[in-house]
Amino acid sequence: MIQLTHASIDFAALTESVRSTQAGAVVLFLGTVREMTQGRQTVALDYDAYPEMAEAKLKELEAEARTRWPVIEAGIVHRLGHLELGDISVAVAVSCPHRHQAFDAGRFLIDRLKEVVPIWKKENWNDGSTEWVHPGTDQPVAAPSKH
Amino acid sequence: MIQLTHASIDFAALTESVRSTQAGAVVLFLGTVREMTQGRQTVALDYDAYPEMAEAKLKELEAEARTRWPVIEAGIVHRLGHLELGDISVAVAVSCPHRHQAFDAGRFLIDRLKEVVPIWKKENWNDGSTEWVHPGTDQPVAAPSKH
Amino acid sequence: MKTVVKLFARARDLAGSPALELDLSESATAADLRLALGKRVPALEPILSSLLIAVGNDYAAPTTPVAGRTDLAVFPPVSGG
Amino acid sequence: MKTVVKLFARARDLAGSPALELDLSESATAADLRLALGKRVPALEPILSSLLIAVGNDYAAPTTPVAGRTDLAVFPPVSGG
Repeated sequence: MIQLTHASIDFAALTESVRSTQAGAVVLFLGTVREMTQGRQTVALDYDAYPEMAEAKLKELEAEARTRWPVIEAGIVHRLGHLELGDISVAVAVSCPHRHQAFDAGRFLIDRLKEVVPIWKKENWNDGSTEWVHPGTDQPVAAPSKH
Repeated sequence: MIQLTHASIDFAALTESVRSTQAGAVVLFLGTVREMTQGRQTVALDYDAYPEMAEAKLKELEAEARTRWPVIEAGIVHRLGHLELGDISVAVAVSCPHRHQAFDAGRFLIDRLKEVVPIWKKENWNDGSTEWVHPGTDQPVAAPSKH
Repeated sequence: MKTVVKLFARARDLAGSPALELDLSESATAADLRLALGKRVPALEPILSSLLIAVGNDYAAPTTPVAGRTDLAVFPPVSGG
Repeated sequence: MKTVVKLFARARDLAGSPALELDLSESATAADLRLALGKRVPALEPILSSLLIAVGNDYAAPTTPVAGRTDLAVFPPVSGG
């Protein structure tokens, strides 16, 4: 399942959807809104996307993972819109016959997602300012937050 | 949370229990009963444990993970007794500020669990035979199954 | 020829619009599009060199043709997850 | 001295009992316990060298004293997960 959603992510349903009697291992990754980033305090995040391309890239990543590991099932859900502290921004679930395959595939999916999928987050700092996070650009303020 | 249980593992509750606004990343690992192992067909597994020592070792592993990674919360639940195909035998959940920490800590916990925690599984093969899985011992039949 | 480009995130904020119409030559490449954007919206200058250009669902190389495409997008480095 | 040892998994099945009482010297070590087990239960011979010995919640070295302990356990390599 590849999905962009403005609703809360149901990680339990996503995890159930990848379970299989062919799999001995399931790995779930959740990205959650962290309060502190390099000493600065976040009160909320806003996520925006280029939806058509983002969904296409997510499908490409799943396909690439399947060429590299014996993935039984995989699912990626990314939330968009306004997220509060602790909210789940992204969930990646993958099942494989053996555990190291599932760990490697899951890590690959979230690492590549953060590199190539056109989704952006905007920090809402506790001083009332907001700031798009664009890694590598010459931003006036802090370094980008990362999970 | 460290727990041995004969009941179904509620992985969603375990995952919720490690979420935190201090964490940007949660990793959940599930071990599930796989049907095929090196060409042989499993119909069920029976898990036995030395409970006092198993719980002590799980607590040691969590403590060691906390010395190696900035773990916010961690939980490990292992099921005992009779498990059918697809059932969850073990769940490991860990939250950390950043994702690679959570992946590394989660993988460490399940890898070490399989090495040192006194829990054993008995295969119930589809030919009606049963067989304890004891890695490294000279067993008459197949190699041990692994996740 | 008139070519519409979608903008996202800080690029959209700096341009003040989710899309721009540019006038490009028929042989225009992604590199030409970047130059045309900088001229059209001077406010994009601080991030112009880091902007990514997408043609359809793929990232464009500097030499990728863009003229006449109806599925162009320009945006800063991504930060999902 | 009489020393009770718990058994698990295939060791318990081979011995036909979840615990055994052995007679060990007062200076007996884990290595001595292993030998005594082999003599007491010949059926354990195929896995005797691979059996793990626990004293309390810790794995014993061959030289670890065991006599008089009330928290001894013997079992084959683990396979949880």
